[in-house]
Amino acid sequence: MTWDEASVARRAAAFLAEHDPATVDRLEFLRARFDAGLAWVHFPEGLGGLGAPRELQAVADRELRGTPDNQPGRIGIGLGMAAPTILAFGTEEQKRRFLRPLWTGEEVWCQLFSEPGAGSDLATLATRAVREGDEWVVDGQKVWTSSAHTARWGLLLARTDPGVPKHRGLTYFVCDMHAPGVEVRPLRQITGEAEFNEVFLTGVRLPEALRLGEAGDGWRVAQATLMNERVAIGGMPVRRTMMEVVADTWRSRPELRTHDLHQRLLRLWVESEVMRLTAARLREQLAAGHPGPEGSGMKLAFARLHQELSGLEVELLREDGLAYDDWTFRRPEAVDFLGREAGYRYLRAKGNSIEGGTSEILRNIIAERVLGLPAEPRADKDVAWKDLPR
Amino acid sequence: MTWDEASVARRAAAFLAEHDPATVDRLEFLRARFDAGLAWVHFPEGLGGLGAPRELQAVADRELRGTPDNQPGRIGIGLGMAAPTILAFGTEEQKRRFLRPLWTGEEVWCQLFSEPGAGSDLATLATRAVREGDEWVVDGQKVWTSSAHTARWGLLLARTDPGVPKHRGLTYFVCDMHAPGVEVRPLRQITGEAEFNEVFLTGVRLPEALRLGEAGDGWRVAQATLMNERVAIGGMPVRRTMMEVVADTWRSRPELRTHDLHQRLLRLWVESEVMRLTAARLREQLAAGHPGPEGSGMKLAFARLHQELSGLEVELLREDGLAYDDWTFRRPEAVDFLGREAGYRYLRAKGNSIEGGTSEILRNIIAERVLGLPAEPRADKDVAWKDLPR
Amino acid sequence: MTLLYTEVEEELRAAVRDLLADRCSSSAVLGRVESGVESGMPYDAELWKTLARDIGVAGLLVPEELGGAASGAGGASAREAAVVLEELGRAVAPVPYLSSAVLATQALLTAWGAAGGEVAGELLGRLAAGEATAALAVPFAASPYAPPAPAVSLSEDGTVTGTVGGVIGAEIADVLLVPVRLTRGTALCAVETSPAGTVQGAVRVAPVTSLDLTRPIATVSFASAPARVVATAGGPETPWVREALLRGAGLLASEQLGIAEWCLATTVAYVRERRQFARPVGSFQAVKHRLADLWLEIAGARAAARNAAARLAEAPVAGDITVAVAVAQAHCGAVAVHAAEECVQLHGGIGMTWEHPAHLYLKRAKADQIALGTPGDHREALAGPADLPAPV
Amino acid sequence: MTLLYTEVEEELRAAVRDLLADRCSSSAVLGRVESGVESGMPYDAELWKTLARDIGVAGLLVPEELGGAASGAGGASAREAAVVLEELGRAVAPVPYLSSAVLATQALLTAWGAAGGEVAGELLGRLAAGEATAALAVPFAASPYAPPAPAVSLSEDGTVTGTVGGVIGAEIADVLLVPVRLTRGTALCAVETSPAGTVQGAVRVAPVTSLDLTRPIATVSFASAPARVVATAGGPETPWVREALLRGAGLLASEQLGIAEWCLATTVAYVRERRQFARPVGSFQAVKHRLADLWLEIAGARAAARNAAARLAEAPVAGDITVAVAVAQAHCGAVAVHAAEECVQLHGGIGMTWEHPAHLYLKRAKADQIALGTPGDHREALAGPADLPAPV
Repeated sequence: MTWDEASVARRAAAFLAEHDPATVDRLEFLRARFDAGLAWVHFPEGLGGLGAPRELQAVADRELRGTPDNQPGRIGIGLGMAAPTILAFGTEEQKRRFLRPLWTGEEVWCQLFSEPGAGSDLATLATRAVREGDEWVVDGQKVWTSSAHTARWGLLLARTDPGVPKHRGLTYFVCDMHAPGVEVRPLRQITGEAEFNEVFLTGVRLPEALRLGEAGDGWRVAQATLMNERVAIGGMPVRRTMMEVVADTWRSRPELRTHDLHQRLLRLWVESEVMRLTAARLREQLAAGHPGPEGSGMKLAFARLHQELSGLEVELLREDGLAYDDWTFRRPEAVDFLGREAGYRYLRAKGNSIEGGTSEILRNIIAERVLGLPAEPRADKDVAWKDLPR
Repeated sequence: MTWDEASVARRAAAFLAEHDPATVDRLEFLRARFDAGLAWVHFPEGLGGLGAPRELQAVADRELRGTPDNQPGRIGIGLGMAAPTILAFGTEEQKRRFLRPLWTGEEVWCQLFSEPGAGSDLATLATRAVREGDEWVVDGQKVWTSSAHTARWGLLLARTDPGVPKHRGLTYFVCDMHAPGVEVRPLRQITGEAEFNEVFLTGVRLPEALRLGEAGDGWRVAQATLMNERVAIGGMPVRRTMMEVVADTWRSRPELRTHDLHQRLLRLWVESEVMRLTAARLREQLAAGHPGPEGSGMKLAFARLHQELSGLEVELLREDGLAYDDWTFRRPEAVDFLGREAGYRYLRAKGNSIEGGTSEILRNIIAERVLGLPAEPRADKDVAWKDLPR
Repeated sequence: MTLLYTEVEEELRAAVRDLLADRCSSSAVLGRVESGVESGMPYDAELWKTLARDIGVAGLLVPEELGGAASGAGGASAREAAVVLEELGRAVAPVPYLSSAVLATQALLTAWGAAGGEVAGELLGRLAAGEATAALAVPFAASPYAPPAPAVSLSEDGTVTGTVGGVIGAEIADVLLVPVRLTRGTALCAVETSPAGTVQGAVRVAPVTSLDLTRPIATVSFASAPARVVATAGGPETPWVREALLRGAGLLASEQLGIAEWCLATTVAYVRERRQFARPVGSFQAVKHRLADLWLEIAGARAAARNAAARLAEAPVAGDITVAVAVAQAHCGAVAVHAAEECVQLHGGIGMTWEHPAHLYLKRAKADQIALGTPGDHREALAGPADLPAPV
Repeated sequence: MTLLYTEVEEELRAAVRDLLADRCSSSAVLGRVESGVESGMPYDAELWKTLARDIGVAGLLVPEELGGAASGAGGASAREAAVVLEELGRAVAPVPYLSSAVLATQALLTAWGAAGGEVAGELLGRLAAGEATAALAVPFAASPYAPPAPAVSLSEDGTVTGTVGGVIGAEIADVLLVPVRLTRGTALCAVETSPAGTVQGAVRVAPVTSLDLTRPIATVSFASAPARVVATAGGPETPWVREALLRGAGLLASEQLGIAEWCLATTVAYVRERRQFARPVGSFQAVKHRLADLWLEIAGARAAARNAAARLAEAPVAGDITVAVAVAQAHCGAVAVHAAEECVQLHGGIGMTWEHPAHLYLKRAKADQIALGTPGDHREALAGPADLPAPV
């Protein structure tokens, strides 16, 4: 059938009539919602969806507002990256096994891509997966893995053929984070806390059934994950923007105002407004079916603005800017710009131009994919990975 | 003998006693000054100098202040570039022939390096010089040649061997600008005037005696010329700085002031002061015998500051900034930032980051020669010039 | 409200762009610059006639009832005018669109909206039909947040006297709209410049050597020139002028967008072709990153300019358009200059020559930065709406 | 006056650098940060003792007649102190040099220069000899152009009471110099913190969790603490504080230079080694150009910091040093932050980790930007001397 606003709303009403959120257990309710196709309506039937257009998700969410949710902040990687990748490349069995507990939040996911030696140049990664019978044995080290300590599954990219050029020898796996040989260590950041982890993989055995996509096709699968990551970062809903936070500080502390800061703040307010309009226009384009690499531009602008604003806030606060709220080594579940103070925002924002693609890589992408400028001379495209200079 | 301040001063006094500037003809006076070794005291005796330390030139200039000068603005290329190059690489005969009329201003020099296809990548130039007997026959096109229309001689870099890598097949000549086949056409700029020329060389015959340095050694000779060019640009004395010009506008037009402009102007004033101090420190280093590629940094800073300041001045002037002083196609002998108005300064300053080495090339030089960062992968170093992709 | 371009807008763009490609190439504009200095007529009157009459761009802001194309119900609006300005900016076209079809038209629309707007209505009809061209005799550098007091006076005999500097579009105007001071209050007067209705020498347009070669300024003098009163106001303000400057500033952002787009596209094309060190210059990462940053600025300029146009279209007579206009001007004014400066720089020497068109864009962008309020004026105007008060 | 380093200065630098290389490595500083949070003692007292006594850095600004090394005739001066600060900045060394040997010392020098400076002289002697460490109980964020009014009062019984926030170096100070208000005028008082001379609980130093891990701030409270009057002033101003803040700001520029130099050198070394895409990251042109620009900024910082130090050395007691100080701070404050930010960014993820020392420099640079007047304050202070008046 063809779904429209009215029919999705009816479906939601019918679901609510059968599952009273006030009486049904939270997890039961979420599982039932998934089974009713109201988890992500654009997914296929039987996999939490209705095969409806993506924009009708807003109707389902509206109709079910106030009912138990799956705490999307906690399971962002599963929702934003694992789910679309599994949907696109997984076997029927994988989709049935993973998507439901992913969406209900019963199983947390993490992403095992970056390595100490492979950051911007991800395709050069060195974690090996060697086939033994119908298992793969994985050895290597991953880094910058958020949620690794709470995750049940990881999206793992590993090298299965060192004898071919770097992009071609990779395979994508679902890593069982409970398997023997998986060790997770917190990675403390400049903010004092540890959002991320290092993950050491030592003789980790993964059955063939956890391979996602074909052997050697891992780079293509990973591209889908990364594309969704950047869309997720660019489109993240925020309670309040950094501009609003800094503007509130400005309004509440008239004694701190100077002409220097005022002029800089007005500039940033204009930039912030321009970024808001640019993002709105981008969303319109996406809705009209014209997606593009412009999302990279938004992430770039966002990082810059965040850094400028948070830097200005610390300076504006003067004596209060010399203080910090807490250096305790903690393990937060998500970034919280608003629940912490100016110094934290300043330091944490530095990561915005590194995580999920550095600003340098994003500029390369814009230059090459949007503007069509020629690539730099490359020495590593046709050389077997094992023969690359290190 | 070893020269010091007192002996140079005595020499100048003795010279003045014999040549009264009030009665001696201007050109005779200048020739005599050259012959007395008071032209450039650090040059060898017999070539306008005394073999004295360079810094004693200031003593000679001071003692001879108010006497006829050689109008250095008109013959800047001869003084700044041709003279040191001839001194370093010329034969005895060439030095005796060229240096005296160069210094007295009787013969103007120009520089025939850049070509339409060879700007930043000067070594790729295509003007050919083919040997025929004891002559060289030159064909090609040069561009951005100031003073070409008044010049008697040109510093010419031409390709004499296309079969070797680009840096190795070049030879340096003194080009007779009166020779048949030399055609000079004015090149109009965005300011409306034509400081520069295009020079077309068609079957120009130059005797072997006009070759400067060895055949095939032209790149090394040209480096000496270019190094002196950048030193000349960085160290040019100015009557008033661009900062002073803009500050005067600010002071005289209180009704035009805004906080936006005030904050920007204060920033530029600080930058201007920092640049002044940096230049002063650089001069001290040079005087102490520690020259370096830091001069490239000064030219970079100078270009940026000139452009920012002149752009701000036009904006500050508002309605007056919408006007321009003169679009007439003229051929000035020198750049005159002070004798013209804000719009001219704004447009002319755009050239500061292009002429004499673009700011991009200067940043490369700083990165590689000062910071020791690795060069980019090069595809053109070991390929014969004729086989390079175009 | 959408920030995208509608199909109708894209069709209009295509029509304007085709005409300009045909009749307004870079070399044609350079030629016009040369001849314009001599003849005193910087504009291409034939091209303007075709644009105004055949394509109908002059009436995009004028209501249908007066012969224009604008209507609240899906007709033309500031959105379409903005698209025209993008294309004219992209071509630095020497036509009096901004001066006549935007600034003068907006002043008349404000007058027409008030009581006794018959003269305004008649003039708007002539402008919309392309029968006449008008200019607003106000300095182009005037800020909408501090419109200048009228420098011209109206005598009892119905003639005006005085001088206004820095005016655009006057050379080609059949009608000059002049704000005048009255004993009490102000008025907007219309002075005909075409021979039929004028006294010899009563109106003089003296060209000023201008930074912007494709839209120079002029000094306009009135010496007992016969005038019609278009509208009056009781206070010291000139509401028609303020509204024209503010809305003009909002639409100017689209011209600045067009300038920036030409500069980026031309630079990208050049650095893809130009080789140095046996590589395209555009393959050097520093160049790539700068152009990527510029692209991002321009993406922002497009969103801001579209937003301003859409807000103007939603509020055809009044309403709070200041934020949208000020944000667009504060951003786009700087972006156009930046794009033109990068265009000159990344073209190397060739960008410094008179023969290459880059300088036309640099000059236009720099003049536009001053026009209708500087970026600093527009930022300052946001302190109130953004609730970011200045230090006391 | 030279802007270069003299041989004597280079020898001093080598001595300090050798000591720091030995005793103040990055890992040592990180360890001190961890233990300092727990113990409440952020400074390395042993290292400080060696610096102050053995190398003699504490007395560089103190005249020879008081046991220091300074003299008008070729002795030490602000130039040498600046070199020490460069090295301490380069190592983000956790020692109270700026707080004791610069800020407190300058306040005492100003007091000593005035009438009745015996107490000041005695204190300076102890400081110069490295026998005691002092701190100026004034917020580190205070601007020399608007020194705060004293928050502490002096009772008739000779004790002081009150609280001052944002103070550096108090944890390790034997003597706290406190500006106090009098019924008429102000005074500078000296409070001993070491057990012998104090009443239990009369002085409390409460550490504040600070952005700068290697030089945290603290809140200092006095409750009827016995004090000696060092100097008094008749008006509402505290000339010792103003002079200390201004001269401290001038010398802070050298610390900022040291920070920036470490950041650039460390980043250059990293991008030369780190390979991505089978090339050193430092061979990518965008990275090269950014580091070239940073190098140029730092070359400017060196000239400006040297100039400030030289001017301070020329004017040991008073004189017009504002321009040199303000230019140095306006420039160097921003350069250190820029260098530290580029250091973090160009190290990629590794620069965001606690284990890498980059964050220590980022935090120090950001705190220094606020300290002793922001760059904006210093620019503002130049409007007068540069004759660039603000809008009215």
